[in-house]
Amino acid sequence: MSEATQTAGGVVPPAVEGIRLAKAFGGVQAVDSATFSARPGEVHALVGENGAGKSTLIKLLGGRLRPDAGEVRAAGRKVELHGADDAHALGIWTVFQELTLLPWMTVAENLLIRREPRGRLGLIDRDRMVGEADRVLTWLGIDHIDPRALIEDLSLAQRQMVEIARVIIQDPSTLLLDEPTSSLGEKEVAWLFELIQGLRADGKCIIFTSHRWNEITSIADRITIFRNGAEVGTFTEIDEDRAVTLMTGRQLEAFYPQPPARAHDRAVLEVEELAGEGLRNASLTLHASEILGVGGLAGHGHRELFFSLFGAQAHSGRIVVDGRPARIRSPRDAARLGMALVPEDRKTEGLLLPLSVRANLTLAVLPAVSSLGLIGGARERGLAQGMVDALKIRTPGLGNPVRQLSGGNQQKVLLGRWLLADSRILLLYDVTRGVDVATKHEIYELMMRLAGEGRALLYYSSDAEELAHLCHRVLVMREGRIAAELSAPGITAEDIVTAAVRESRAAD
Amino acid sequence: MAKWNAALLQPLERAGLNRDRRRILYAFLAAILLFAVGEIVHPGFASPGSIGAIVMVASFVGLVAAGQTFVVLIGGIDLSVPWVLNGASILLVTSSLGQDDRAPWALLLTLGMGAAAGLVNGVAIAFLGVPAVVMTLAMNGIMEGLTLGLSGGLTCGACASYAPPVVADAVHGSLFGIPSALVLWLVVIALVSLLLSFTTFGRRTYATGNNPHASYLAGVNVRLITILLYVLSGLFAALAGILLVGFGGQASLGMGDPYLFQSIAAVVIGGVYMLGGRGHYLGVAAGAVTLVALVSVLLAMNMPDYGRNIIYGIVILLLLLLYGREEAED
Amino acid sequence: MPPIDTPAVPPDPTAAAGGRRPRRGKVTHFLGQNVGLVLALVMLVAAIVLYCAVYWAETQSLPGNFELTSTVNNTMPLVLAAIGQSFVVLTRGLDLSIGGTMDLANALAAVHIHDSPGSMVLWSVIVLAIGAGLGLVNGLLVGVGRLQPILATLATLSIYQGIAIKVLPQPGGSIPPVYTSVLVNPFQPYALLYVLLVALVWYAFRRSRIGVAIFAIGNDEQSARANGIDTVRARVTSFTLSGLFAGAAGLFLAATATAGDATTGNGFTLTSIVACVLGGMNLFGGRGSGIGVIAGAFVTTMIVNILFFSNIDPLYQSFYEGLFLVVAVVLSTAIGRFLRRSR
Amino acid sequence: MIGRFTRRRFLQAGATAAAGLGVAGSLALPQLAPGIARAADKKFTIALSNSFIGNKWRIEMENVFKAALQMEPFASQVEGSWFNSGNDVSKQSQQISNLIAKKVDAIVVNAASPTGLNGILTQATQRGILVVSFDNIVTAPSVLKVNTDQVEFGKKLAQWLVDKLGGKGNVIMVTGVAGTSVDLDRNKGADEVWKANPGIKVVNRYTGMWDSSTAERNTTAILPSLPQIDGIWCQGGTDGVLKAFIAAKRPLPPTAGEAENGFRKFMIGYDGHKVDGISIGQPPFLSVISLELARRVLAGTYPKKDITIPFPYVTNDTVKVGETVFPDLPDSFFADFTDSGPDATVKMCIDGATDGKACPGELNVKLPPA
Repeated sequence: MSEATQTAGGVVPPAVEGIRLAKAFGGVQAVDSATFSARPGEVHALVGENGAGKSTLIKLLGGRLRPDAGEVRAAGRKVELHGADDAHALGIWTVFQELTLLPWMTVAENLLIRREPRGRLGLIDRDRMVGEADRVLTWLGIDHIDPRALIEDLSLAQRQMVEIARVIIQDPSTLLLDEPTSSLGEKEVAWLFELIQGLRADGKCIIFTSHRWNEITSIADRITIFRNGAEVGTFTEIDEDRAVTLMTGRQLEAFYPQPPARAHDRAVLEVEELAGEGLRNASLTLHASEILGVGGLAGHGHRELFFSLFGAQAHSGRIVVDGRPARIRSPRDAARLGMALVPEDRKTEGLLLPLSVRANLTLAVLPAVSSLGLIGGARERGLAQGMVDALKIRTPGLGNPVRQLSGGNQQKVLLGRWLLADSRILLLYDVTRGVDVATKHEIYELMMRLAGEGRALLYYSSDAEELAHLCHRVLVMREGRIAAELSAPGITAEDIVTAAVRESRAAD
Repeated sequence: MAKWNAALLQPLERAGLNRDRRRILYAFLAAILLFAVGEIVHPGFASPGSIGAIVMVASFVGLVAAGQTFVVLIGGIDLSVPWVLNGASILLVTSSLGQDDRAPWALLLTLGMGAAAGLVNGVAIAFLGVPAVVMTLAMNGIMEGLTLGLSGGLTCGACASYAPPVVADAVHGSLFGIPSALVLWLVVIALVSLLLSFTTFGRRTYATGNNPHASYLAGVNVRLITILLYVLSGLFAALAGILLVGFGGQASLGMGDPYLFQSIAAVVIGGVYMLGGRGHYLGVAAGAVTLVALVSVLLAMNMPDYGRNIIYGIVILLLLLLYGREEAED
Repeated sequence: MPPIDTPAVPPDPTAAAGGRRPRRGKVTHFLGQNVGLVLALVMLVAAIVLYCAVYWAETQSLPGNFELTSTVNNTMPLVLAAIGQSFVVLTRGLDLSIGGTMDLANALAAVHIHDSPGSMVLWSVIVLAIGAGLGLVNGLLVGVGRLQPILATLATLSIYQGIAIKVLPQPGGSIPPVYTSVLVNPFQPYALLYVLLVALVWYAFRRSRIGVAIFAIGNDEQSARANGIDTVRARVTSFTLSGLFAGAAGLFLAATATAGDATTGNGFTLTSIVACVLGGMNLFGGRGSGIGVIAGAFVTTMIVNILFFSNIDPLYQSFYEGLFLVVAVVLSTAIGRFLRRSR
Repeated sequence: MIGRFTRRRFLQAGATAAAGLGVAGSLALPQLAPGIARAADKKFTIALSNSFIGNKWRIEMENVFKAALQMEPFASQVEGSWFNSGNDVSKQSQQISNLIAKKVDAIVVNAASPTGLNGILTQATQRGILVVSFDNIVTAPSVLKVNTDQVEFGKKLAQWLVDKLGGKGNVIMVTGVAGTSVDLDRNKGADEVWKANPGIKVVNRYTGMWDSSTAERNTTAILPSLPQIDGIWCQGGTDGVLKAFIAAKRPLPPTAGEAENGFRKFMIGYDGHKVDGISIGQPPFLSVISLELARRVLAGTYPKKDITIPFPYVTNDTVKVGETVFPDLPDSFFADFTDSGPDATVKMCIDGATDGKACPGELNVKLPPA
C-alpha cells in the first residue's frame, strides 16, 4: 500500500501518508476512506472542489483532528497524533486556511510564540525577541513587516505571510499549506514559491492546496485530485480540463449551468464612489436578471463592498436603488429596499445555529407571519415548509436546530430566508464555500433560476472558475478598487486571476 | 458515564424534552426535592400553607428575575436592580401619598421611572458600547444618589406615606382563594413566556442572544432590542418595588438590596444560559421557587449563617455542574 | 532554533515582495498599542492634579508625606485585588469570588498571625497558599468543569464568605504592629515598594510563558490552542493567580486594619472590576496592562479624596461616583477609538 | 439599631463602593465655613465619619448630629462636618486620613468595621486627634467608645419575654447581620436567659438582617411550618415580622423588639392589630452624645473615658403618642431619636430627627457623672 521511493541510499519511505482515512462531522462524511501519500523532496498539490475534503485531510495529517478510521503514517511508521504537538514532534507543520494568529499581540510575539528568547530570570527578552523576529523577517525577505506591529494592524496578505513565516522557521520536514495563496498577490506568491523551492531542494516534503491552476502546474511535482472526501488519483502530468472533470465528476460545461439571457437592461443598483474602510471609490452598476461577479484576491475589499452595500459598514458614496437614491445605514434599510446579503461565514454571520430551521427561515419576514406581534404558528410553518420544499432543504423537521443540517443545506436555509423576504437584489458572498458538490450544483441552478426571474445577483466567489462560468460580467477588485471589468462570453479563470494580481503590490 | 447519561436522556428527548426544556424540568425537580428534604428535617415544611408562603415570597424574586432573564438572554446583566427597585418603592409612596385616587398616576410614574433607568442603561450599552456590567453598576450608584438626595434620605414629608390601599390589597388579598400576589406572578409568567416564545419580539430576542452579528445582518434591529430588554428589566425591578411596598406597607431604604444576588441566582438555577440565547422564564420561575425554598429549608434547620452561605453556594455549583454535564453530551 | 542555520531556503531577500520599510520607534509602537494604559495614566495624573487643587483650596497647602502614605496604604488592598481580577479579565472572565477570598484571608490572618517572626512568615505563606488554592478551585471549575467564570465564582463567593465567617465569627483578632509596619508602615510610604513590586510582578508576568499563554487565550482561544498552548492550564493558572493576589489583598487589608473582619473584603469584588475598567483593561479579554490597573486603583482613591475636599452633599455621593464611572468609560472608549482610527 | 449594615449583601455594598470613589461632603452651612470661623473664635473642629448611609437609622443619626451643631452650646463652640463612605473600609479609612490631613480636633466615627479602621484611627489619636466611636464601635484601645450594652440588650428583651410567658412557651429569634459583634452580643445575651429558663423553647432562629423587608420575607417563608409561637424575640425589623404574622393570620404573640416606629404603632394598636411588647432601641442620638463627649474632652471639662448609656425602652404601659411613637412618620423611622424622662441624656425635637433642623432652645446633653 505504502509507496516508497527508490534512491541511491536505499528505500526512503514517504514523508507522510494517510491510509483509508475517514472523518465525519455531524453526519456529513468529510473524508471517506481517503488514501494519500507524499515523499520527501517533493511538492505535492492537493486539488479538489470546495468541500471535497482537502482541508479535513490536512487537519488529519497535521494532528488537529483524529480520524474516525484509518491510519496516519510518518516516515513509514504508523503514528497516533493526539494534537498539533505530536505532529510537530515528527516535523509535520501546518499553515491553516483560517489564520491562527493572535490579533492583539505583535508580529514578533506571534512569530516566536512558545519559543521566545529568554533573558535574565528566565523571562522573555522582548528586545531580543524583536531582534530575532526582525532577523527572521529579513532573512525570509519580508522585512516590510514590522516585528513590533500588532497583527490586527496588518493587511490580510501580511498576516498570511507571518503565518507562513512562523511555520517555516520551525524547520519542518513536512509542511502542509492549506490554501496559502488565497490572499496573496503576484509578488507574494512568487516569494512563497521561492521559499517552497528552497525547502524542496533541501529534501522537505511540501503539501499544499490551491484553486489556482497555473500556480499548481508551475510548482507541483505531483497532483492528487480529491472528490467527495476521497482521492480520485495522483498525477505527475494532467491538463486542466481533465482535472476539472475529475474534480467535479462531470464535464466543465455540464457542471456549470449557462447563465440565462439577460431579459432586461434596467439598472436596479447603481453605486458610485463607494468608499470606506478597505474600500476606495468603487463604482458599479447591477442590472435586473444579471449575475455580476466580483473576484480578486482575498482581502482586497470584496467583503467591505458587500457589507457597505448592505448597510453593515460605514461608507460614503452614492447608492441608487431602482433609480432612486438610497440611504442605507443598516441591514434593515437594505432589506427594506429589497436587498439581501448571504455572508460567507454562515455559522458566525448567517445562521442562528441552535434555533430551529423554521425560526432561521422566517427571521427576516417576521412581520409577515405575525399579527400584533404575535407569530401565527400555522402561517409561519406554512411559509417555512414551502421554502424547504422549494429549495429541497434536507432537514429532519422544521423544528430541528439548523445546527444539525449539512453545510449545503444550511446555506440553502440562509438563501431561503431572503427568498421568503422576496429580495430582488441578492448579494451572495462566497456562498458555495465549504458546500458539497451536489449542493453546489443545486445552488448554481438556483442562482440561474433567480436571475431568470428578474432578480439581480452580485456574486463574490473565491473560486475564479465559478465566476468565469456563472456570471454575465465579472468585476475584479484590487486594493479596494474595481480594477477590471470582464464581460461574458469568454471570461476565463486565468483572466480573473491575472487581473487580480497584475500590478498588485504587497499591500501594506 | 456518558452512555449511561445518553440512555437516560434519550427517552426524554423522544418525549419532546430538548435540553432547554429539560432544564426547566430540573429546576422544578430541584424545588420539589427541596420541599421533600424540608419536610423530612422540619415536618410541616411541605404543608400547603408553607408552600404557598414560600411561593409567594418567591414571586418577588421571580419578578425581578423576569427582568434579569430578559437581559441575560442577550448575554447582558443588570446590576442596577437594587436601587431601581428602591427608587421605585419610594417614588410610589411619595407620589401617591397613600391615596387610592392618586394611585394610577403614581403607578404609571413609578413604572415610567423604572423604564427610564432601563432606557439609559440600554442606550449606553447599545450605542456607546459601555460594558453592561459597568453601565448597570454605575446606574445603581446613580439611582442610589438620586434617591437618597431627592428624598433627603427618606425624610421628605411624603416619605412617610403608606402604599395606596389598592396596592396593599392587591398584594395581600386573594383571588379565588389564591393570594393575589401569586395570581399576579402567574399572569406575569404567562405573559413573559408568551412574549418570549410566541412574539416577533421574543424571536428577535433569542436571535440577538444567539448571535447579535448574524441577527443584525438578518435585519434585526439589535440595538432597539437591546434597549427594550433593559427597559423591561427596569420595568420589572420597578414592579417588584411596587409589590414590596404593598407587601410591607411602606417604602424603606435598602429594600432592593437582596434582590440582585437572588435574581441572578434564580436565572442561573432556571437554566438560562448566561452568555445568552437560551433559556425560558418558566425555568427561572421554578428557579426562584427553588432558591427561596432552599433558603427557607436552611432557615428552618436553624442553619447558622456561615453554613447557609456554604450550602447555598454548593447547591448552585451542583446544579451548574449538572447542566454543564449535559452541555458536554450534546 | 534561529533559522539562520537552515541554508536551504533562499538567502536572497531581494526576490521577495516589498522593500524594507523603516521601523517605527519602540515608544511610538508602545503608545499606539497601549492606549488604555496611557489613558489610565493620564486620568491618574489629572486626578492627582485636581486633588492637589481642591486640597490647596481647602487647606492652603499641598499634600505631604502623610497624605501620600495613607493614600498608598489605603489603596494597597485594591491594587492587589484589581491585579488579581485582571488576570481573569485577560481571559474574558470575571472573578466574583475575590471578595470572599479576601474575607477568608483577612479572617485567617487575624486569627493566626502572632507576634513571633516565625508565625508571621509562616501564616503569610499559608494564607497566600490558601488564596491560591481557592483560586485553583475556581480555575478547575471553569477550566475543567467548563462552567462560565461568572457563575462558578458567584457560587464559590458564597462558599468562601461562609468559611470566612466560620473562621472569624465576629470582627476581632489582632495583627502584630510589626507586621503592620512591614506591610503598610503608617509613617512612611514604604508601601510604594509593594506597588513597585506588583508592577515588577506584572512586568515579569507579561514576559513569562504563562503570561503569554493567558494573553493568548484572551486574544483568541482557538488560535491559542492551535499554537499548542495548553488553554486549560492557562485558564486555571489565571484563576489561581487571582486567588493568590486576593489572598495578598486580604493580608494587606488585615494589616491596615490591624485586626480582622470577615466581611470587609466583600466590596472589593466589584471595586476590583471598576479599577480594571478604569485601568484600561478590556473586559473582552486579551488586552490590558497591570500598570494601568494599578493606576485605575489609585484613581478610585483619588476620587474619594477629590469629593472629600469639594463639599458635596453626602447623600448624592453615589450619584457622582456612578456618573464619574460612566463618563470615564465612555470618554476613554471614545478617545481610544479616535486614536486608533487616526493612526 | 446598630450598624444596620447590609454589608454582607455584597453586590449592593460593592455597588456603592464600586464607583470606588468616595465622597464626602459637608453641606457647607454658612456658619461652618472652614478656616474663617476657626480663626475668629477658635472653635473646635469636629467631624462625623459615618460609613453606610442607606437606611433610616443612619439618616436620623446624622440628622440629629446636624441639628445639634446648630444648637447651643455647639453652634458657638464647634465647627462640624459630616462624611459618608459606604460600607467600604478602605474608603472610610481614606476619608479619615483626609480628616487627619485637615487637622480636625476630633473625629466622631460610626465605623464600617469594628476592626477595619483601627490602623488609621490609631494614627489619628497618635497625632493628637480625639476619636470617639459610637454605635458600630471600633476595638482600637486609644479610641473612646460611646454605646449601649448589647449583651444587656439581648438579655433584657429575653427576660421580658420570659416574664411575660411565665417561663414557658415557644419563641422565635430573629437575628441580625452575621459576622458582626452586635449580632453576636445580642444573641449571647438572649441565650444566657434561655439557658436559665429551660421552659422556653426556641423553635426557630433566623436572620432578619436588621431590615423590616427582609425580616418580613423570611418570616413569611418560614412561619407556616412553625408550631404555635408564644413569643417573638427580634433584633431588628420587628414591624416586618409582625406584618408577616398578620398576613399569615396568626395571632400576634408578645414581642420583644427594636425601636421601629412601625412596631410601636402596633403596640398602641394599629389597623386593628395590637401587640403586647417591649421596644428597645439603639438610640440615633448616640452621635450627639459622642459629639458632646468630644466637645467636653476637648474643652477639658470631662475625662477621657468610655460611656455606656442605658438604652431607652418602652412597653405598652409607657408608650406615648407624639413622644415615643409617631403615627404620622414612617414605620422604618426610629422612634427613639430622643430620650425622655427627668434623667434623659438627650432631648431632641422631631424636626431635628427628620430634617436635621435646630430645635428651639439649648441642647442639654447629660453625660454620666465624670
